[in-house]
Amino acid sequence: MPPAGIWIDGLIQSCIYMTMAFGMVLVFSILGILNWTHGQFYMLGAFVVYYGIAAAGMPLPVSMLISAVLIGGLGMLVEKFIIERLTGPGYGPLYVTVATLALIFFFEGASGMLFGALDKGLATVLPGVLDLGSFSVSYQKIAVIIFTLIVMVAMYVVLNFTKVGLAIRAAAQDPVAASLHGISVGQVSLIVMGIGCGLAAMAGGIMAPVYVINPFMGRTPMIMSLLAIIIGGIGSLTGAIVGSIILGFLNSVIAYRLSYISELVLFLLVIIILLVRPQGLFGASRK
Amino acid sequence: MKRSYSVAIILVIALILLGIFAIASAQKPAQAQTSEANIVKIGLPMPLSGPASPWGLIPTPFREAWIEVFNREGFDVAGKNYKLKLIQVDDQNSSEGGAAAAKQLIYGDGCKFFAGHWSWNFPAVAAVTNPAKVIFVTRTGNQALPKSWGGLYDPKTMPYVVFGSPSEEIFIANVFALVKKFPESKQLGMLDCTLGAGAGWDQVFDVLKKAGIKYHMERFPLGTTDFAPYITRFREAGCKVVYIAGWVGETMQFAKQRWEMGYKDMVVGSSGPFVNIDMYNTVCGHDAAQGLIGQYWAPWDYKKTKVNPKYIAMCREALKIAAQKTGKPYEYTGEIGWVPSHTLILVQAMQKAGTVTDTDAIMKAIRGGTFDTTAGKWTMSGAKTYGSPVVFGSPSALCEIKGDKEVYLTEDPTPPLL
Amino acid sequence: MKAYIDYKNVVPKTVIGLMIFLIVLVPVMTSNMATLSMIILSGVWAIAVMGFTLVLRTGQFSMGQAAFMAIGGYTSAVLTFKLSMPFWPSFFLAGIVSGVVALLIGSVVLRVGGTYFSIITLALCEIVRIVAQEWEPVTDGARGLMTSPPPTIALPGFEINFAASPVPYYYFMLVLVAVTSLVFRQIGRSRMGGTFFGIAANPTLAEHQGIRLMKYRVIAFTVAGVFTGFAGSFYAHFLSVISPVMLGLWQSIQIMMMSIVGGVGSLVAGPLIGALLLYAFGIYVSRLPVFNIQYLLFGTVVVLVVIILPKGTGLVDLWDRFWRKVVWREKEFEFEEVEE
Amino acid sequence: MPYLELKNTTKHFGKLAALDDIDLQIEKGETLGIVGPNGSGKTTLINLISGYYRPTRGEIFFQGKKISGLRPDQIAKLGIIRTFQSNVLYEGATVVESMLISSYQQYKTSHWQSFFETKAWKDENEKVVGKVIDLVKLLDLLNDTFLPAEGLSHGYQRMLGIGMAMISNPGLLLLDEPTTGMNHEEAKFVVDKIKKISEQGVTVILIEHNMKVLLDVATRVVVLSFGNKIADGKPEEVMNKQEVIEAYLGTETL
Repeated sequence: MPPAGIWIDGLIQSCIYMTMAFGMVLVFSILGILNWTHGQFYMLGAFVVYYGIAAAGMPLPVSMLISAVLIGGLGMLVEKFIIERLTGPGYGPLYVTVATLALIFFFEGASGMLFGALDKGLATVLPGVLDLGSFSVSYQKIAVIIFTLIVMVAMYVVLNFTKVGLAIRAAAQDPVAASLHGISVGQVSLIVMGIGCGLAAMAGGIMAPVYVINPFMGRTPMIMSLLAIIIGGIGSLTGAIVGSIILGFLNSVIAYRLSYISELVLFLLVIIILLVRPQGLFGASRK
Repeated sequence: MKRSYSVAIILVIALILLGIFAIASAQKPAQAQTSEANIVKIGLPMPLSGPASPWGLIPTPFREAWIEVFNREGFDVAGKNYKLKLIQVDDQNSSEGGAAAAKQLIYGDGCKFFAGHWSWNFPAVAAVTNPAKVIFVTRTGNQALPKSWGGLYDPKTMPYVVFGSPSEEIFIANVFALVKKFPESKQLGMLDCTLGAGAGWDQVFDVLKKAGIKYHMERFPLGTTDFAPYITRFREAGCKVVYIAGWVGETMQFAKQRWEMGYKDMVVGSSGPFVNIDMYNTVCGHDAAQGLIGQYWAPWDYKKTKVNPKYIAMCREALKIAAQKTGKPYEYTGEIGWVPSHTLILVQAMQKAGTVTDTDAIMKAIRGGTFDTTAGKWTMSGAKTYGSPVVFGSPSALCEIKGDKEVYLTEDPTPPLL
Repeated sequence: MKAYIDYKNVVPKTVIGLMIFLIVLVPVMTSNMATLSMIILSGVWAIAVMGFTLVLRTGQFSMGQAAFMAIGGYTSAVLTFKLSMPFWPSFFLAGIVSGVVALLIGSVVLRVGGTYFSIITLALCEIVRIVAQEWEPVTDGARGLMTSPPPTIALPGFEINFAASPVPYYYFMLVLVAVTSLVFRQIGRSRMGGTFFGIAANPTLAEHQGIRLMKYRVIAFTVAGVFTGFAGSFYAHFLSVISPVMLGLWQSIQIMMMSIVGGVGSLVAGPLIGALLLYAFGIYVSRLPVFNIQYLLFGTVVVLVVIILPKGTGLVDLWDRFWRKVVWREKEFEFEEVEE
Repeated sequence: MPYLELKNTTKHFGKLAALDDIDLQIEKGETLGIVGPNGSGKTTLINLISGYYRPTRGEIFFQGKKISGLRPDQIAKLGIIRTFQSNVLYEGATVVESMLISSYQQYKTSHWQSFFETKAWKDENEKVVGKVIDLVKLLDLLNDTFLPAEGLSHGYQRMLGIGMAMISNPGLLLLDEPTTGMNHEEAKFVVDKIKKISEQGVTVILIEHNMKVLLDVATRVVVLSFGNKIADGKPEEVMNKQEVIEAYLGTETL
């Protein structure tokens, strides 16, 4: 039985990937595409927060909101000018995939040029640790957990009790019927892309104090949240949440037990899941 | 399909092609200068893009400043004064990119000397330089070790490879220094990325076994950000000291997280010079960064190694220039044991050989020759061990972070191989 | 009564012929090994891209094609380096092994289509990398394997020495590309190509007309695997080293990008153009002293090409577009959509 | 031995029984019409025969060979070809290409021969193309031969669907509402074609709403209602049956 510290770590891991995975699934369920650039929005969000705090001296929540707005807008631009053009009839999923993959290079290169090569950090934000006897947890990580809870609740409310949310869910279930009921699917996907990227940016913001900030920090979270949504089932929001919880705990427990083999185990697990039950644990099977 | 559309398409493609040719012509001047007789070009395939790009970017101001300072006098060979020219090319931190970069440098720019590489592409680059008889001064470590040690370096097929920085030996020396410094630690913890596995580590393990030192090795997959499981494993193995191989970001996160997990007494060292103390403090937090141990390359603090005061002055001068150029305080000394000392080896060998073109003669001068560099005065040796007489020595000093300064810790000058 | 010549057909063909002639003569024109090896490597990538495009023909896109290059490369590297087998048999074994792996994987994995397939192949690509990294006794782990160039072929008159210069490699590559192009072109023209098209266009309909989906998907995947394996073996021997990091996820992504940029409409020309242009572009930007601008430019170009070119057509489409619009000034053929 | 035989075939979707213990024999050369109100399981029947679904219970025999449980492509290889209720086409292929793709399974020459473009393959290809042209003529698609299939009008797309089924000369042709969304002339036109087809000795199973059409073509009519066969026989007498009228009045009250 791993020590409590590992389980806490697993919980934090799950929270880290949950917000990102949620955003990805949201985008997937409306636009029907995997946004491979998601990790880079996470990275950009972290940078915005960094400069918000280090340069402009704003408090963390404020700069997180700002980064959510900015990066959400950026995501909308990407949707408007790139994704929308590549999801018309006759386009396979390949075009969007390649375009978003190319955007990875674009954003990483751009931020590499803008922000320089030195790693950045925000250790001064929420310093200190909460001592729990056998182990201790930093306030930054506790903040991550709280943030994730807030986001999840907020998303639940938005999706269930607001007009936008209802429109989103309608469009997700049946675009045609939704458009017949006067919901512009185009607008909805724009909004959803904004929300998804905003979530990614906020995740990056809340993670900025915890980890190192550099232009390439987006890759691992991207892959991890991708694996998470596959475990949970592509296109299912509950799936995203459960998937990232499973992944988070698996990740730290396996790493604790088997060290670096964890990587291999995760990929194998994903392949098996996709072969046995492609729609994942919670996904509705789309034949 | 409207007509304007296709016009737009043709326009864009025209633009792309134009861009390509513009960039192609951008390198023309470099080629034009090959005609200039009194310039010795030194190639440097470095990661300028991608996750490894900091290794190319951070030292660059110092590199250029050093060359600038060096060129104020230049160097005389056979009564003719020469200047150095450093050409960096992006090697994309990959074997393919490294080979491509090396070929451009050799056949495009006409470099006859390489002052090193930083990436995982030693074999690919060496495979390009040797047939072309280009002298490739680099470091030992991971792949760059003799076949007899399980490495990929074969003195017979790679006669033009010179190991100007014995990173492997420095690493081992530092490990022993740590063990000496912290005798209370029962076990030495060591951490590296899965990419790092190979001959280098096998050597370290052998030496440690011979010396009867207990160690515990952990490896993390590339891109790991959360080290809690590994820290816990080290803790349970009873490691007081953890020595991390060269990964800056990972080292900082490891230090930060071990601090947050309450293992404040765990000493963390990293086999690499500190990039920028300020960075360590902002990333790890001031307290967690204290006592971090890293390599130390500032020659003015050496107590055992004698470094030519002229070079010390030049290094300080270069640091100043770099600071002026970047407009920020520039304190990265890690480069001092790298391009400067490599260029000095090459230059002095040229002077000995009395030629700047005949690489065979220059290699003859390098083998067994003694060279006075920014890393001290050393004799190329190691014939017994490497099967190749072209390994250099090093001060292999350590420092630790105190406040926002790096302070001299230990130093045990390493002759070529222990 | 004068003989009728179809200029619109003949002229472009002659131009292409001239181009091929020039390509064959490149080593004579330039002695710059940097340029040569750039063309050589882009040729190698072109083969992998053709494989990808063939799989794409059946409506699946694999995000792990580089894994087959790795398998091929490692096969021939292990055979020559560890078992000290001669080069040529190991080269062919490389293709076969990678083909067999493709067959086994494909017959299991191709059951799940679409995005799932892509992600599975992505994961497989990573797994191949990890296995190469951890299987110390065979692959020598992360340090990689040194490979030796093909043996010198002594012919009456002159000898082909791979170790001395890249020119032999260049012609070796040309032959490899030519063979691959021929095979793929024939597949595209044959009734199998048509069947692939049908499967991609409408699986349900195809299946109800007696086309067994799995069979053809696996065939495409396997053929792609074989030739990608050859490419991988060539790659490993040309760079004289193969290590786990060399052929991973990012290389697969590069293959996808080349395929799209070149154009998936054609099995041969598209991949060739895409690979050559993108690779050359990558090499040229690597000269820029600005940090990370390489990534920026690469991404920009790919996105621009994907967005601005009409759907399904890559740069290759510009070829006949150029002749039709610029040279012959034809009118674009249009048919009016019927509204339901 | 009947040409096609369904032995108490049943298909359940969850609780709902789409088809309930259907017994049906079809003789060679018949044109069987299947009628019934919406949701009576007509299309389910075709999906079962063509192997799109597997029966929950019961078996299906084709020329005495059990076909229930085979894959669609295996069944198609046996000569049972279906069309779809909606216009299902090969996106991006022209009319003639679509036909060729559909015909590829019927070639005698091997893939290798077509790969090396041998004489045998060329000859056979010639033949097939000839056949395609005849069919295109028959279905009056001649002047759209080289248009993309999506570009055709609804009626012509249906014709193309039938053509793609016909090109792989089936023994049994399953037509799923070939005249939906057509005005009277178009429907008439399609019916003539179907007549022509059945004159060539092809057994046809035809799902139809439109009674007039059925009376016109069908040699025999089966009426389904809520998954049960309520009538079977000559068109005229079936039409006068009490249950049938009820079934229809029940649903299609005007």
